[in-house]
Amino acid sequence: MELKFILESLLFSAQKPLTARELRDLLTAAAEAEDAAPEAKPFKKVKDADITAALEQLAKDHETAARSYRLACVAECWQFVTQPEFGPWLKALVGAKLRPSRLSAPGLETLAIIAYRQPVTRAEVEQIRGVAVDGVMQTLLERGLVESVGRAEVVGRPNTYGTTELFLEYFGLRSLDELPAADELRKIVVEKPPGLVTADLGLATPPPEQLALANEEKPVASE
Amino acid sequence: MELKFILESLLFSAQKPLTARELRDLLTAAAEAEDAAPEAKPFKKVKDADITAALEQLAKDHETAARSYRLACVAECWQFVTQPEFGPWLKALVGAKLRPSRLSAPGLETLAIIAYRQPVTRAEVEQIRGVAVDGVMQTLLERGLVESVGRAEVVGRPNTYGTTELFLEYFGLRSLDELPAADELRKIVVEKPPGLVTADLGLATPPPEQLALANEEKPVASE
Amino acid sequence: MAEYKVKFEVFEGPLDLLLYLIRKEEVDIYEVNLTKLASQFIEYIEMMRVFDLEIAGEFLVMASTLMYIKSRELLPVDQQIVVEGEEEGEDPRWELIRQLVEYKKFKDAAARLQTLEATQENVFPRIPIKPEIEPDTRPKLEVSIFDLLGAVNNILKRIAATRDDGRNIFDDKWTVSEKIEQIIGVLKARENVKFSELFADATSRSEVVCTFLALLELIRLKQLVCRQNDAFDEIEIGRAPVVVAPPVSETAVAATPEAESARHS
Repeated sequence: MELKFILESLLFSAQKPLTARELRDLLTAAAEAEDAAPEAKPFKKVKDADITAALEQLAKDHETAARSYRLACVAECWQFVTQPEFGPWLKALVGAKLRPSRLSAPGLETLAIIAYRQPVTRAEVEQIRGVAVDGVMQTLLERGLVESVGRAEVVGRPNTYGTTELFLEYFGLRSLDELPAADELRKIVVEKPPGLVTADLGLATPPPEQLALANEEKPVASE
Repeated sequence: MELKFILESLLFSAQKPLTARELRDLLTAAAEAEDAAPEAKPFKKVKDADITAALEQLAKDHETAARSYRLACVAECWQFVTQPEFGPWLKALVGAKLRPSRLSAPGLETLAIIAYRQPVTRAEVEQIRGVAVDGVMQTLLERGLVESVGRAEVVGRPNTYGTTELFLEYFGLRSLDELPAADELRKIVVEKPPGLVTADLGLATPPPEQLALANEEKPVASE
Repeated sequence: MAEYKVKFEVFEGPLDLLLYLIRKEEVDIYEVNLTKLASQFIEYIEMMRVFDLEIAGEFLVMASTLMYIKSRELLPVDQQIVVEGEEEGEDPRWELIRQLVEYKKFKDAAARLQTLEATQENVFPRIPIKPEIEPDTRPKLEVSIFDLLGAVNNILKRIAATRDDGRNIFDDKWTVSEKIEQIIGVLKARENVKFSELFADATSRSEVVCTFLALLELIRLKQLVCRQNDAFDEIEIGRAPVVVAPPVSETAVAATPEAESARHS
C-alpha cells in the first residue's frame, strides 16, 4: 500500500482539514488498533518528513490530473477543495458560502501592509498608507484577520500586529511565504540616487535621470 | 466547461449521494440563478441522457485513474466512495466506529430470503427458515430494509414483502441485479407451485424442494 | 458636484490621489514632474473646498509638503530650509517618491489579495458524506451473507440430488450449539477451513442447516471471519483476529432449546 494513497483516502474522507501531524497520528492509531490489519502495521512509525513529501506529491498528482478539484494546503492543513471555476454550480448545491462581507479597499491595503511587514506598529502602517488607520485596524482585529503579536522596542512600546491563521484561511494561503511577491514586499528597498540632493534645484522639473536612476540598476517598475 | 467536470465537482462536494435527476436540477438552478454566471447558462436544459453518459464516463475516468476512491452508483445515486482496502485507516479516522448496530444472523438470513424471493409472504419466509420470523421481520421493517410491497393472491391475501432502497445502500448495491448469484438464487423460487403458499403453513421445517429445486425457467427480473 | 464627491470618496488618502494624478499623466513615478504634480494636487484640494467636502487632515499635510517642495525648487541650494525633524541633506522630493513607490507596491499587493478573496468565495471544501453511509466500510465480513447463502444452497442442492427421501431428515438430532462447538473445535486444530469441508460429512439437510446457522452465529459473534481470495474462489473460514473469551456456547445453547438433549455423533 502506497503511503500517498492512504493519506489521500484519509483526506478524502475527513470531515475537516488535517495537518501532517494529525495524519501521522491516524497512521499510528490504525497500526496500533487492537484488531489492526496487517497492512496497517508498516506505517506505525512513519516519519513526518515522509508524510509531507507524500502530501506534496499527492498535491502535484492532482494538479497534473487537472480535474474539478485539487488538494490544497491552507494554513498547514490539507484538504480537498473544488476549483474556483465551478463556483456557480456549487453555489446552486450548497448555497453561497457563509463568508463575511468583502474587505474594503482601505481594509485590504492595511491588511497587505501588516501581512508583508509583520510585526508592524500602527504608526508604521500609517506612515506607509499616509492616512490614519484606526477604524480599519479595528475592523481587521474584530474580524480576526490580524492580532497584536507583541510590543515594539521603541519609545512608548507600542503594540505590534501580525496576521492570524484565519487570514491564511480567508485567502486560501498555505503560509505567509505564499503571499504574492513576498520576498520583494517584505523589505522594499528603494535605492536613493546619490546625486539627488545636489540636484539642479533651479529647475522646476528635476531631470529625469536624477530621480530615475538608482545606481546602475533599473528602477523598480511601478506596475 | 465540460459537463462531466461540473458533475464531478458537484458530486465531490455533495453531502449526500445524488441522482442524475438531482444533478440536472442543480445545473438548471445554476443557470437560472438571479446572478447566474454566463458559463452556467449553456447547461440550463441539459438532457438526462447526456448527464447519465457523462456520469458513466466520469466513473470510468476514476476507475482508470485507480486512486484511493472511485465514483460509485448505488441505488441510482452517485457518490464518491473510498476503496475498501483503505478501511483500516478510515476506521482509525472515524474512531474505529463501524456502521451502527449490525444485523443479527437471523436478520441477515431473513433479509437474504426476502431479497432473493421478493415479493414474498411472511409464511414463505418462515417455511424456508423453518422458524417464526415475527420478531426479525419487525426489526427489518423498522430499520427500513424491507417493506410491504403488496398482497399475495392466495387465501387471506397476506402481505408480500420486498427490499427497500435503503437495503441497496446498506449493502452497496446498485440494483437487485447486483445481488451475488442473483440469477441462480432467484431461479430456485421463481415458479412457486400455485398451491404452495397456503399449503404448508403449519410446517415449521421447510420441505427440501422449496429451497433446493432450481427451476429451468428464466427468473422474473426484479426491476 | 455629486460627480466630484463620488470621485473624492474613491481616494483613500493623499498618496492615493497622487498615484491617481501620476497615472493620469501616464508617467513612471520616478519620472514625474513633481512641481506639476503639486499644482494638480492643490487644485484638487481647492476643488474639495469649493464643493464643501470634508478634507481629511492628511490631505492638508500632503498639500503643505508639496508646496514646500515646489517652493524649495525655486531657491538656490544654500538657501534651502531644513524642516524640523528632517535629516540634514534629506531631499523631500526623494522622500515623497520613495513613499509613493512603497505605497504603490502595497496597493498592488492589496489588489492581489482582493483577487484571492474573490477566488476563495468560489472554492468549496469537500465535506464528505459521513463514513457510515459508505458501503465499503462495512464490517469485516469479507464474504457477504449472500455469498454464504449461495454456497450453502449449492450444498443443499447436492444433498437433495443424492437423497430422494428428503423427508426422513427430520429424524436428525443435530443442534446449532453442537455445530458451533464442532466448528470451534475444527478451528482450534487448524488455522482455517474451507466452507465445503465443514459440510462434507453432512448427511442430511437439517445437519447442513444447523451447520450453516452455527456458522452465521459465530460470524455474528465475531469468532470467525470468512474470506475469499477471488470473487469465485471457494470461501474460507478462519478464526477472527481477536478472539474474545467465548460466551459463544452459552448464547447459542440458550437460543436452541433442544441443545441439552442433543447428542454428538
